[in-house]
Parts: sequence; C-alpha cells; structure tokens
Amino acid sequence: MKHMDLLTERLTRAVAQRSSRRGFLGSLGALMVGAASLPLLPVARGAQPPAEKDHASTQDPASCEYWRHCAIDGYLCSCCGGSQSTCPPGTEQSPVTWVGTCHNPADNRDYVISYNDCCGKSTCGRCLCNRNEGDSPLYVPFQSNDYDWCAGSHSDIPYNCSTARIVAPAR
Amino acid sequence: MKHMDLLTERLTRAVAQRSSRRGFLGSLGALMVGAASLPLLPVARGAQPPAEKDHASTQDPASCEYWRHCAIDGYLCSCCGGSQSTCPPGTEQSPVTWVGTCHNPADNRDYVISYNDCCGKSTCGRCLCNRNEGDSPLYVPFQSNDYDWCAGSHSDIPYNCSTARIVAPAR
Amino acid sequence: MRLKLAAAAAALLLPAVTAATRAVAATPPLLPADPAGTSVVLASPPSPHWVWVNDVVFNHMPDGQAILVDGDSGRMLGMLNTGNMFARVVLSADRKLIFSPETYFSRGTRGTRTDVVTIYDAAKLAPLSEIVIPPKRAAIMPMMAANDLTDDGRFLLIYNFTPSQSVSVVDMQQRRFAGEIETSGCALVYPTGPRSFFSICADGAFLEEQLTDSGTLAHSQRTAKLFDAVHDPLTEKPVRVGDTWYFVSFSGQIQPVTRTGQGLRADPPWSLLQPVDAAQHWRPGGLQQLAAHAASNRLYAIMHQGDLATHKEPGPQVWVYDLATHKRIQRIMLKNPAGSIQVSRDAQPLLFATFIGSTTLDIYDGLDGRHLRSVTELGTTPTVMVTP
Amino acid sequence: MRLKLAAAAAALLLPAVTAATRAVAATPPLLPADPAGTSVVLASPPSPHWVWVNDVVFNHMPDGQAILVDGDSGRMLGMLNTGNMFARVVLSADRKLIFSPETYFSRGTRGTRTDVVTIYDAAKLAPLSEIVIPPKRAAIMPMMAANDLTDDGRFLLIYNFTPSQSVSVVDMQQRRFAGEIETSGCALVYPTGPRSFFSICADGAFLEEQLTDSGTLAHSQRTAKLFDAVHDPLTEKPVRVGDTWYFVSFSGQIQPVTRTGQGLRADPPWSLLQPVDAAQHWRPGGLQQLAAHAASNRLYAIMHQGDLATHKEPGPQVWVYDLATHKRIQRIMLKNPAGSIQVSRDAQPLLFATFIGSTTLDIYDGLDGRHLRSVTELGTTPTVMVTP
Repeated sequence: MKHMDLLTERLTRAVAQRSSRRGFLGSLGALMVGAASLPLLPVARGAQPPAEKDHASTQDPASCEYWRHCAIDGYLCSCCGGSQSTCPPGTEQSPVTWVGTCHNPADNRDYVISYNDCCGKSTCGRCLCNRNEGDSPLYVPFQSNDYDWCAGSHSDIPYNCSTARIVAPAR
Repeated sequence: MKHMDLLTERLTRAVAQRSSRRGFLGSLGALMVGAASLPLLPVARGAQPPAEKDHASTQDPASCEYWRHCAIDGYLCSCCGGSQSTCPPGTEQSPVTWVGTCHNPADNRDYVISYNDCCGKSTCGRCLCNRNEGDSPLYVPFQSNDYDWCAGSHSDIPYNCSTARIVAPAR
Repeated sequence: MRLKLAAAAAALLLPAVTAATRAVAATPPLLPADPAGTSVVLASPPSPHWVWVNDVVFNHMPDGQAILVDGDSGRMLGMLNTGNMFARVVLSADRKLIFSPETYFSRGTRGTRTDVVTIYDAAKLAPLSEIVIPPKRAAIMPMMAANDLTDDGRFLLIYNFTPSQSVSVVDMQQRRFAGEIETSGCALVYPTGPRSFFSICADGAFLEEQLTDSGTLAHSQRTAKLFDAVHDPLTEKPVRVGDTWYFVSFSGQIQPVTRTGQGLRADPPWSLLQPVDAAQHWRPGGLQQLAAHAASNRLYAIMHQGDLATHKEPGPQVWVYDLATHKRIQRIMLKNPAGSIQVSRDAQPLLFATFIGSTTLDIYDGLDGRHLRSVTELGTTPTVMVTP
Repeated sequence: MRLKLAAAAAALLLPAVTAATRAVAATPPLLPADPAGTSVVLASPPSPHWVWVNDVVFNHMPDGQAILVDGDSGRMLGMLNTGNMFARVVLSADRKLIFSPETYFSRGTRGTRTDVVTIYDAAKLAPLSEIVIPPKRAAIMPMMAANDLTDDGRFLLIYNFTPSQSVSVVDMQQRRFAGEIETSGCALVYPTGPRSFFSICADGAFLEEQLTDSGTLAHSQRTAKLFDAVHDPLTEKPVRVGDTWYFVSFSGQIQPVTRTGQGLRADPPWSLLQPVDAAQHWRPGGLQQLAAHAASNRLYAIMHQGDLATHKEPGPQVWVYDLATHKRIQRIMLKNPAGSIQVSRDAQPLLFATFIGSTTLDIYDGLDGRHLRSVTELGTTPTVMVTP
C-alpha cells in the first residue's frame, strides 16, 4: 500500500527536477523501492515524497535529502569518512563524472552539482541514497547510472562512495 | 525473554551429549543466540531446545536437527550442493577433521561422526547450523571450533560448508 | 573421547565396523561408513530446469558469485566464485563448459588488475583453464548483454568501458584472446549469427559487426536511426527468439529488430499496454525485465505501476504475450516483487523470478503461471539469471 | 542539460561564478565552488577516542575490512580493505602507521596464496608498502592474540596454523620477515616486553619466547602447568595491564599471569562472581569478552546467564571490577547485547560494544557507563576492536 501511495504521489506531482545523475548503484536503489524486506541494504531515503522531507535535512550532508543530492546515486561520502565534496581517506575522487542541477532552499538558488565517485576501496555500505530521474540506458553512457564511473580513475573500478560538489551556479 | 527461557531450559536439562565438534563458524553461531536481529545470517536452529525437534527432522540431512549434526558447526553441505557426506561440486573435502559421537534415534545406536569441511570456494551461506558443546580455546586445536580446518586442505583456507560422515559405530 | 582422523585413516576402522556388525546381528543392520574425500559431480549436459543465479554481491564486490539451482527440487546445486564486478556466466554451445569473464586485483581491491575468462567444467564446477584478456571489462550493473557467445559458440564477446567503448573477442575454440573491436558511441553485445553481432548506439542506431574466422573485424556498418533514444528509449535488456531481438521501451513499446541478409531491420513496434493499462500507469521495469520462450513463442515482461523514472523498479506481476498475435495471454500475480525473470528452454518451461534486494528465488510453472516453490537464503544481491 | 566534466575543467568555470556573484550582490552571497580531487587526511596521531572495528565479513570473506570510527561524534572516519580471513589491525608504537597481516589469492578464492603485512599511513589510510610473509597465517575466529607487536614496536608477531603451529616474526623497523618460531602445542601471541612474548599451551602451561635483536629466537622456556585446560579452561582472550595479562576461565575465574625477572608467574586467581551471581548462572562470554583501563585499573567483562557451553555468547551486561581490590564496582546494562568490548586508553575513557551478529556499535561513557551514542550500518560481521 505504501508503495502504491508513493507511486501515486509521484505520478500526480510535477517532475520538478530533470537533472542528470550518475552512480553505478543507482538501479539498486531504484529497485529497492517497493521491496518488502531488504536484509542487506538500507532503504534509499530519496524514495520519500518531498512532503516528508523537512528543511533541516536539506542542509545536512549526511542526509539523503540534502539539497545537493537531488541527482545522486550511491553511498554518501559524508557517512563514509568524507564529506559532500571530499573523498574518505585513502580513496581517489574520479576525474570523469556527471552533473546535475539542484535547488538550494537556503538561498533559493540553483547550482550545478558534480557527483564524483570516490574510488579504490570496496563499498562503504552506509547511507545508500538514490534520487534519480532522467536515467538513460547504458548506450548513452553519460546519462546512465548503470556504469561504475570509477572506471575512469587511476584507482580503477573499486567503488567506495559518492560526493556532491558545487561546480557553479546554474544559469 | 525467549533468550532467557532458552537459557533456563538449557540449564535445567542434562547435557546429554558431550561430543566434540569442529568448524570455524562455530562461535558465530554461538554468538547469534540471543541476538535481537540478525540481518545477514540465518538463525542457528541448533539453538532450539530438543522439545521443538521432531523426529522427522532428525532424519533430514538438510535440517540442523539431523541426528548426525549433534556436534556440527557451519553451513550444511546438504543445502549447498553436497550431502551429509559429500562436498558440493568443485570443493575439496578437508583431510584433517574432528569427530563427534551422535545418537541415531532411528536405530537407537551411537555413531562416530566426522565433520569434514568442504574447501576451495567462499562460504555457501545457507543453513548455518551450530550444535556445539565441549568447545575448547584455540590452544587445544583439535577441540576448538575457532579454527578454519580447511587450513589442512590442498585448497587452502577458503571454507564453503561442512559434512557429517559416519566413520564407525561408537563403542 | 576425541580422535584426530586423517581421511586415509578411516579405512583402518573398517575391521571394527565389521566386528560391531556381527555383535548386533539381531538388531537392524548398522549404517555403513561413508567414504571420505568425495565431491558431487553434476549431470552433463545440465537439466533444462537448472538456473544460474548470478550475484554481483554489491556490498562486497570482490566476492562475486554464480549459484546453480535445480528448479524442479528447489535445491542449490553448487556455486562459482567469480571475482570483482561480476556480470554473468555464459554457457558453451554444448553446455559442458561455463565461460566466465572475471576481474581480479592482486590485493583484493588494489594492486595489479587481471581480467580473465575462466573456463569451468560444468559437471565439476571446477576451473579448467583461463584466458587472460585486456583489463577493460565494463564495470556495470550486471546485464545479459555484458557478454555473450556467437551463435556457433566459437567467439565470446565482452563489452569494455574504460570509459572508451569496445568489445573484446575471445576465441573459445583456440582458447586465446582474438582481438578488440572499437565501438565508440555504441554499447553491449547482441549476437545474431556465428560471426555476427550488433551493439546499440546513443543516437538511436545499431552498429552491426561481422567477424572473420579468426575473430577479427571483417566489416561493420551502422544502421540508420531506428529508435528514439531521447523521448522513449529502448532498454538495453532485450530477449531473442530466432533471428529477432525484442527490445522494450520505457513506456512499454516492443521494438523487434531482425537480422536479415541485408542487415538489421526494425519491425513495426507494438505495445505491451492496452489503453486501460496505460491509464493505470502500468509499465515494464526491472533489471532482467523480459524473458522469452521460443517453443511457445511467448514473451514475459515484469510489470508495475509507476512513472517514467521507474524503468528499473521491480514489479508485482508478469504479463505474458503471444509473439505472433502481440496479444496478452496471461497475467501472473507474483508471490514476491520481481526485478529479474528467466524462462527455461524446454517444452514444459519453468519461470524463475528474483530481485536484487532479496535473497529468494521464486519458481513458477512457465505455462500456467502457478507458483511451484521458493528457494531462500540464495545469494546476497541476485542479478540476472541464465538457463541452459 | 548534461555536461561531461573532467575535474580539471572545473577551474574553467570560475569566471562564470565570479560574474554570477556580481549579478546577485543584493542577495546572499553565492556558495563557492568546491575543489575537485580532494580526499580527507586524518589527524596524526589519532584521537584516543577513535576505534578500529575489524570485520572478517563472514559471508564474503575475500572482502575483509577494518572500519575507523570517532567515538566522540559517532562518525565513520574511513576504512581499509584487508583481504581473506582478516583478524585485526595492529597500530604502530607512535600510532602513525597501521600494520595489517593480510591474505590474498591471485583469483579471489583460488590460485596463488600470498600473505603480506601491509603498512598503511594512519593519516591517509593508504598503503605505504608491504612485507611478504610465509603463507601460513592462522585462519581463525578473529581475536586480538592472532597478531601483536613487541613492546617497543619493533617486531610484529603473527600466529600461524597450517595445522602446524608457529609464529612469524616480522621486523617492522627494517621492514622484512625476520623468521619463524615453532610453537608446537602452543598458540597465539601475548607480548611481555620489547623482545619477549608467550604463547598458551594445550597442557595448561605457557611457552615463553625471548627474541634476539634480529628477531630470531634467543631462547624459549616452558612453564610448569599453571592452569586446568580441561575442567575450567582459560579463554585465549585476556587483556593486559602493565606486566600482567588477565585471563578469565569459562566459569569466571580471573587468572593473572605476570612477567617477572624470573619468568612468568601465575598470581592467585579470583572470581568475577559472588555466590549469588553463580547461583543465577552468570558467566563471562563473547568474542572480545574483556577490556581493561590501565589508568583507573579497571577490568570490564561481558556477562550473561548460561551454562558451560555458552562461553562465546554475547551478554546483556558489562561488569566492571577494580583490579586492586577485585571488587565489582559497576554493572552496566547494555543497550544491545555485546560480544565484543573495548575501552579507550585516555583518562576519560569510552567503552565500545558491538556484536558479530549485528552492525551496530554502541558507545558508552567508560567511567559511569552511560550510553552516549550508537553507530548503525557499521560493517557486516564486526569482530574485535582496537583503540589507539
């Protein structure tokens, strides 16, 4: 029932953000919506409808509802020893990445956000967050969250967590 | 409460079996008794008091209550592609092992049972079973379930599951 | 009371067993001693009702696995350890071997990366040999088109992403790496014959590749734009019946793509949805969202209710279609939501269903949709399934 | 709407940021761009309130891990990947390095086995170098005595089991394997000085080992039988304060073992239990069942109610003792049953508690026992904890 409510809610609200996203774990998070029990994996809090998101959480980098996470997909580095813009110790920030546009309610502005993966260790396993819209199949790589973007890093494919860096204000 | 009932039950009944045992995963199973939630691991059914064990299950090799499992500790090979005496495909039965003495209610006899590990693949993950009494610390290796006995196999330490072979009737 | 026993020593106890047997001759016979050192050897070729459940093990990716289950009994038959970022096993044409593209690091998650195709004996589930390939395997959400065999089983095709796009060709007869084919702008591998396959491209075209007998590129050609990759993309998870690959779009349009003597042909699309279904927001979704049964010419699709961004969500129903008439002939209500389905190839097929967020495999009658049995404690994050 | 951005390209956008800042001067200032390519570097030496939670990852042992948590904030600070059958990290004397005995196979669970001691920079959590050691590391339930450093930090001692018993000595100053010491009948390593340690033996004795300055065996001597390994065995999980190792028996007897100029001395045992506790079947248990705080001379023990075969079960309480008087001074009611406890070394200690069957770390005030905070989603099967 909760699942259907969620879907109905989704269907009836306007899709405000069509921002891009990245992150190999994306479809895992997406698939988890509607799962009866998830023994291994945290629930992707991005599945909550906006009404349940309070303002404080939009300013908490360890929250899935953090404003910069509008298009994130993966484990939050803020829960893994890094921050919203910095990788945990011993991991390398992937140079190739994808960007989204997120709205910051605190200053009522939109920013271009880059979701860089942190690479070189196995998954952190904390704070899985999936807020994705506009995902494309693998044949459009730079719109697809089914790639592990650590593939472009010196550390190669081991994926640890994802950051959400401000690149510039959106115009 | 359930935990306390179980402990009380254990304390008040006679310890009928003092048979030896083996199996690296032993203490994991032991530790699981009393855990509120076990997200990753099946409950060790050996923790059930005997009253809950029906006769049929004592004759089912895929059941923790199978009569030969009186001193087993690990994943049951019967749930992993092997049987009570045979390893799953592609795994090697460890030559060094430990034995227990188990009572078969079907013929009312005691048998010497050898608990051979199956080695060379990572853990099967199914039917964790821990029915252990008489475990000793690591300094008495051949009475300790805290060793991975695959260490003595050609396949080296990767542990997949455990068998329960009849060696001989007990005298 | 405790004895240290080497396996070889067990035989020494046999005289004691014999003596004990005589002493209790009036009672039921003693159970015999079991041999030591034995491992199961599976039937070969495998039963059509077996299924490989591939598992990338998301939370501990260095320990990827493939797990073999007998659909008739619900028993796990065995497993393979398949390394980092595992996609899926590929079965040899005669089903006696298993080919597995695998990635290892010399220190688990660091050090030297080595990519190999491991060749396993399908009866013993033991490695026979391995072929080292360029360390470029795509690290992706596991899907069937990550790697596949040419129709005669000669060449294994492996999609690479570094993030440059290419395909590694491995000669499974000569057991050597045959070469790499650049596929810029196009992804994955869809075999169409003994020496041909295609990839799917970002611009809505397909890239057709023809191989030589040594596995190098004979020639390639790009089709015209055949689908709309922007407004209603085809998923990269089609299924094949004969010469036709059936793609499905986010909105539920089926786009058949057929190999002809003149190259790939896009056949007229048709919809999984009646207007009433569309009004109720039904939509296909999942990780392995389609299955096909060639003998009965049926297509199976996981369906859920959701909006456009839900194309990977699991569904509570599987809808079944007649591929000749495009008519829906059945709605199967699932025991558990499924993100992945697969169907066996025999005349009395089983339908397998699982979900990456669960560890249960549900097994249904592939014809009437009855739930037959469920297998629990299976894997950690099961992805796609392969049937013999 | 989507841009491909290389990290280096971010700098090119800065002029745009500046221009935009001018345009909205009347409103709050724009948030600045974040640098790319940065990773956290930790404080060095570490805070005494940090804790390493070691995790063997039972269901996927090739991906063993050690996870660092700040006890004051409850934040995860980082992690290490530590390979197959991982026991625990060892911290260098100056706490600026982390030594980790690790096992790898060239193909995950098969192929060539390589055992190494990896040396990590404790601030960067990155490998600096590794020392190859004989592939004999004991594959055991993780415990502290699997490996430890001599008191001056020079030699790392690693218990081997093949199933022959020995100890590998690794020179961490010269960064080379120094040699192997055979310890037949005796297990594990308990350091007692800069060049000395002992092992514990099946016959109730201890084996004292004296090293040379090059890490070879100078001499060894075996004590008389000092404990009853049959009727009430000491667990192999003691804790150390100064020259004394405090062992506990299955029934709750504390057996102090002190290093003296004349060799090891067994001091008079004393009990964790009053008669009323024994009547209620209280008993120590757990995987890391004891902790000690040297500055306050306190011993902490996980306690539960159970019979003799429950010596590894978690407990709902931690009992605290004054090591001078042997009096119990506190009963801490735990938020969750604990199988492992550890205490920080500072004057205002934290008590850490976890359990291999959970993924939660509970943090208590080490002096008054108040629950301070809990850290969730931590690891998969957390084993033993190490504090700086």
